[in-house]
Amino acid sequence: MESSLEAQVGPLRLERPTVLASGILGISVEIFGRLHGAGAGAIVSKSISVEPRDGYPGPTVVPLGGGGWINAVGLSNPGAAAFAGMIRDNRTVPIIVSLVGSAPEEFSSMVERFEGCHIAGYEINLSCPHVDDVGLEVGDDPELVSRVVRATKSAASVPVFAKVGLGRSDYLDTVSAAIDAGADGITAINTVQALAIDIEAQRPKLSNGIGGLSGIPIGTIAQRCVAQIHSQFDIPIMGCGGVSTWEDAVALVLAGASAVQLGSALGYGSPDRVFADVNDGIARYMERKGVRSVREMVGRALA
Amino acid sequence: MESSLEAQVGPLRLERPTVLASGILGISVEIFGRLHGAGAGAIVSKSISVEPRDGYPGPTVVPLGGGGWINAVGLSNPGAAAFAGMIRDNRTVPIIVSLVGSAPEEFSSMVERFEGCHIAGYEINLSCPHVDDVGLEVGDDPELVSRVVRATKSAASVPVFAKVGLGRSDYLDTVSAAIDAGADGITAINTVQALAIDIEAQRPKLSNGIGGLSGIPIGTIAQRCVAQIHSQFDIPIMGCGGVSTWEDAVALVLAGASAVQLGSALGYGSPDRVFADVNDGIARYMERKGVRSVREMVGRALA
Amino acid sequence: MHETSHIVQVTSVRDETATVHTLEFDDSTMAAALPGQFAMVWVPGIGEIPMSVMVADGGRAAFTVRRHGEATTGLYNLGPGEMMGVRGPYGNSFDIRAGRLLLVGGGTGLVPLMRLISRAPPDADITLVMGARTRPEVFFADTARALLRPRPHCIVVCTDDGSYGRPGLATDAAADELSGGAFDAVYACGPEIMMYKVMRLAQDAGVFAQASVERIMKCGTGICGSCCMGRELVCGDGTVFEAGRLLANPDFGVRYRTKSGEVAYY
Amino acid sequence: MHETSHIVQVTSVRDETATVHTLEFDDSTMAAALPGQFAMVWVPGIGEIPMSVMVADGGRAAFTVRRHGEATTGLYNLGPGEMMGVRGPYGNSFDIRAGRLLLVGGGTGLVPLMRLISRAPPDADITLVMGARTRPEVFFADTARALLRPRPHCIVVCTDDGSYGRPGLATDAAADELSGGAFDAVYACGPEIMMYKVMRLAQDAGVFAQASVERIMKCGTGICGSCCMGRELVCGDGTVFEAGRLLANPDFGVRYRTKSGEVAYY
Ligand SMILES: Cc1cc2nc3c(=O)[nH]c(=O)nc-3n(C[C@H](O)[C@H](O)[C@H](O)COP(=O)(O)OP(=O)(O)OC[C@H]3O[C@@H](n4cnc5c(N)ncnc54)[C@H](O)[C@@H]3O)c2cc1C
Ligand SMILES: Cc1cc2nc3c(=O)[nH]c(=O)nc-3n(C[C@H](O)[C@H](O)[C@H](O)COP(=O)(O)OP(=O)(O)OC[C@H]3O[C@@H](n4cnc5c(N)ncnc54)[C@H](O)[C@@H]3O)c2cc1C
Ligand SMILES: Cc1cc2nc3c(=O)[nH]c(=O)nc-3n(C[C@H](O)[C@H](O)[C@H](O)COP(=O)(O)O)c2cc1C
Ligand SMILES: Cc1cc2nc3c(=O)[nH]c(=O)nc-3n(C[C@H](O)[C@H](O)[C@H](O)COP(=O)(O)O)c2cc1C
Ligand code: FES
Ligand code: FES
Repeated sequence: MESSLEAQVGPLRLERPTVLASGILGISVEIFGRLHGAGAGAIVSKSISVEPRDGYPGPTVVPLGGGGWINAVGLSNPGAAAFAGMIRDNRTVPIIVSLVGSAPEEFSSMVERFEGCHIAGYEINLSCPHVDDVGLEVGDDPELVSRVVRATKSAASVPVFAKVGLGRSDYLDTVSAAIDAGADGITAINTVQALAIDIEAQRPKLSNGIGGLSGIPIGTIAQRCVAQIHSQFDIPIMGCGGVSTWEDAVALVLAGASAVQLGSALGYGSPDRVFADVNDGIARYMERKGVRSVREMVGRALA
Repeated sequence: MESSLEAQVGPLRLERPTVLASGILGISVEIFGRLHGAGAGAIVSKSISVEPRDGYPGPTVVPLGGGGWINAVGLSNPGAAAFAGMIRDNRTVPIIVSLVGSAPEEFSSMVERFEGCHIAGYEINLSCPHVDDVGLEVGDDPELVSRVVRATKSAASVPVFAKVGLGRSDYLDTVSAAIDAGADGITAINTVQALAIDIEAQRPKLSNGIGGLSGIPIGTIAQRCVAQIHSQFDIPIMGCGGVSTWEDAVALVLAGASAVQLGSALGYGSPDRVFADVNDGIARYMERKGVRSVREMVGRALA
Repeated sequence: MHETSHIVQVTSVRDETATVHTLEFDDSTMAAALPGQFAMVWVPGIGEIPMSVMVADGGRAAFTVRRHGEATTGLYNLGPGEMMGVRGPYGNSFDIRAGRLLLVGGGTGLVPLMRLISRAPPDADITLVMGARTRPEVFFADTARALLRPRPHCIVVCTDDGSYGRPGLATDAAADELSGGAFDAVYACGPEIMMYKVMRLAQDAGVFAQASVERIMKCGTGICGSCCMGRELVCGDGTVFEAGRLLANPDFGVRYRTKSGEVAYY
Repeated sequence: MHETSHIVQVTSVRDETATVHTLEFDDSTMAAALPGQFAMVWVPGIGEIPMSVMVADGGRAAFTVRRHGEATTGLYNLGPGEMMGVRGPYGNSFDIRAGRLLLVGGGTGLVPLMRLISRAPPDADITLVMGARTRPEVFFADTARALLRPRPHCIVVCTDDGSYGRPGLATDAAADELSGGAFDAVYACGPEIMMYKVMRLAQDAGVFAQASVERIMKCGTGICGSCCMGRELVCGDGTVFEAGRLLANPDFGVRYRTKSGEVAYY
């Protein structure tokens, strides 16, 4: 029996089910090429805004031990114009451009910037837990979500994913608004709002104070959200959060994800091995369980 | 310089700042006595409902590795009448009775049951993430929260704490409603909704499917919530979530907690050592930092 | 810090009686369990229950389960190749002395005693009292004989109805043994009333004694409190306790907690 | 899995120049850093920046910092007893060869070279070229002399303005050394243009060579991407790279990323 690692996330076909999460090594097309060559089925870029952003002063990304990370980078990114220039020559890597902003027009104007770039899709970051006025603020307002998704969809000629996270309001309302507005898929979840205090310095470890928790600690929270979305909506999901091994990836698929994003996992091992190791593990598991396609496994643990 | 471990949580005075969290070893008054003798400043009981509840079939509590736990015990408890009988003779242990229910009258009727028991306070569980119709369902409805807190307060002659967690609606609205209704303090946080899938069995590890994540993984989420409540409201807080060492306890205090609850930590070490170890660590830290009272440290990392 | 459960496959199933199965499986963690330690055993889709770890040959592990309610029946029904989840081993273990040992077990309470025999010092002289209600309910007699063969030993099988071996209760046989000879230690596992009596007998005879106690166990790891017996947490402080500590416990042999935590009496 | 930062206390501060301080502290993790490895250093309330780990006596560690912008000034201003957070050490390290070694450093780029000297095999013959713009900016001359004393060595200090030592650029001195003798390895750390030239010189001379590269480093641990240089992640694949790999990199010596990730040119 031949099993295939191909994954289908709604309109998006991926040769392999593992995808680089947004904000992780996410601004250099050379790195994208390297990771794609090393097994990533697609690459989600750092979230791009209309204008460049320097982000916050350090510390912005701090490991917490136990495979956890906290970050508040302040959405540093080169801006849509510069980033479009950087990826213009790409022909081989399936790049999903992550977009962030606070008004629908920003999204449509950014999509226009990427006109002519060879990209595989967009991911709308509705859920960055530590930057005022963008991210979660948007995700917390279903009406705005709806307008942002609609603006992006109407400008874009490639699939559009909406990325959700645990915010102040019910993230399932955000999912619902995004679907109604035409999103082709949902990415779940972003980091979880957290605060790590250094007891010797008696202040937060991040310059921004509050940041987003990622990595192993949020794995079962991500499984929960993916399962909830999968059972309540008919929409393809890219699962994200706490995947560090192939077992975690399989668990997210069994919970309802059609593909799996890896973020903090890149900090645990060699960028040249992480995707391949997870892919190989998934393939061996499928072989052992007699599963022929990733699709067959999606949501199977909820049956 | 003498530093004191005494903690003041609003009207509640504790000899030591560490408190046993609800649902942990929480039904036997003999065990309460043992833990109090071993250093716990107070004991929160298992959440008690009007009628006894058997809870869910197993698995109900599963360790996840990395100091994380997932549970959905289904609020098993002997019911208010039986529990009141069990603690009636207690004179020495400061017991905080945790109450759970879905209607304001249930709370007032339970408080009447405990009339005549020597108890230190009540904690209203507004945030159990895995039992339908009680817990989070209540916490998600600020209007109901308000009525439940009011009913408890008007029946009770001891301090009333409201325990919140991350639910579908903004937990800060729950906090606000509880405070307006007269709560003497807030306990934050309960477990975080999660799902752990076993990839070999291809089903959730808990019989209930979704459960609550506790232990080390949620520590920085708890620090965040405590800090948010502390900076937005003028209300004493019992911090809870992910405390496994004295460092974690100090971090929660620096984030704004006046006392700290320990739950899953009881699973890491001997019940006879956990509280003493954390208390000793806090005392040594205070000595080293020249702090004379726990109160001085509350919220200091946010200054 | 406890690790999460892992899945093992049943490799073989042995009939012990019409209602008792021994399920063997390969698992190094469980194979290393000490006598008295238990596992939390998950039958996916059915339930999770505590089970003593049974002896098995060559680095394998086993459970011996009596079909009873939903979860034990689910476990009993597992066939070779089927999956179960295990976590642990949890709890303390018997303090195995040298010299003359008296082991008193009933039903599946014999499981930890079998493991105890397999770990006892080679020159320990073991008397094993096995209790059952009727002849068809007797099991482990062959297993015990095989385990005890290399050492000085004596096996006393009792049936309540006298249909096999010595007629009467295991506690009567234990009393006789204790009055008949000087033992260095007594170990008991089985119904709590039986253990209570054996602990009293041993205490009266001034002999070191331990028993392994059963309670509702939801977590196995000292956090849920379902297993409390007086001030003791059976899963963590026990399951094995010394006679003195047991007899001083207001609950032992008297009452236990139901699944809701209500108190019930034996 | 990376551990979180921990706080250390500055034990002593040494003036190197009017703008350069060496801060010593006790920390076994940092004391064990390999030459070329760096730490992420947090000045609470001010910022966090990458710093090479400097040598220090007797199991201690140190950083040598040039006061520049906000974060380095904050670090520079720390006095004895004050706290800083450190995490790491991160990155790879120099592959220290035996034989005749040429070390070329400028400014605080000398820091990893000092550590390299302290770890070089005892019989390695080390030529150290130290570059500075003017005489008052020369530092580590004494430190280098003390570290090199026990072994065959040669120190060449150059100043751009000729106010001390050999007049001219460190790269000129390096070119002379390379043409004058057969080296077994060349190591460089300092401004990127300087390193670029040294790598070319070494490659032309057919000598094994490595340089330690600096970029914006926000995480130090291979997740944020701020340190990318072509296909390389400087924090994890480097900071130390071999000449061939560096000269094949389209960015090395040419361009870098700003804090936003935009491309800027040297
Ligand atoms: C330390 C220990 C070791 C044991 N070793 C063995 C053994 O080797 N062989 C054997 O056959 N039996 C053993 N038992 C007893 C066995 O665990 C119970 O017979 C079994 O839990 C009953 O489950 P049931 O579904 O068959 O019965 P029911 O009484 O119908 O129980 C229904 C449900 O209640 C819950 N429940 C009942 N009892 C328990 C319990 N003790 N702990 C947690 N949940 C419970 C479960 O969800 C169960 O499915 C042991 C018990 C303990 C505490
Ligand atoms: C591997 C490595 C080792 C280094 N070793 C040393 C050393 O031993 N001694 C020494 O003096 N200098 C060293 N540096 C350079 C030092 O890190 C920078 O000079 C310093 O980051 C500049 O910060 P600033 O605030 O002083 O300057 P500015 O240029 O004013 O920077 C302002 C802010 O930008 C951010 N920033 C600037 N540069 C960086 C950077 N490279 N990485 C992350 N954030 C940055 C910080 O938030 C900083 O506060 C090293 C750099 C690297 C990459
Ligand atoms: C340093 C860092 C930067 C991130 N930046 C972004 C971002 O720009 N946009 C976004 O949607 N998510 C961002 N994320 C969130 C990740 O894409 C991902 O949702 C999250 O880290 C959970 O996945 P993980 O546990 O695999 O890391 C960032 C995460 C980290 C750790
Ligand atoms: C097994 C278990 C049972 C729990 N039962 C209750 C409960 O009945 N009522 C309640 O308010 N919280 C309950 N909790 C939540 C804890 O009180 C606490 O809020 C949570 O575990 C986080 O703290 P920790 O990380 O220290 O465990 C339970 C937690 C666990 C692990
Ligand atoms: S079984 Fe949970 S505390 Fe003992
Ligand atoms: S510094 Fe973050 S990836 Fe290198």
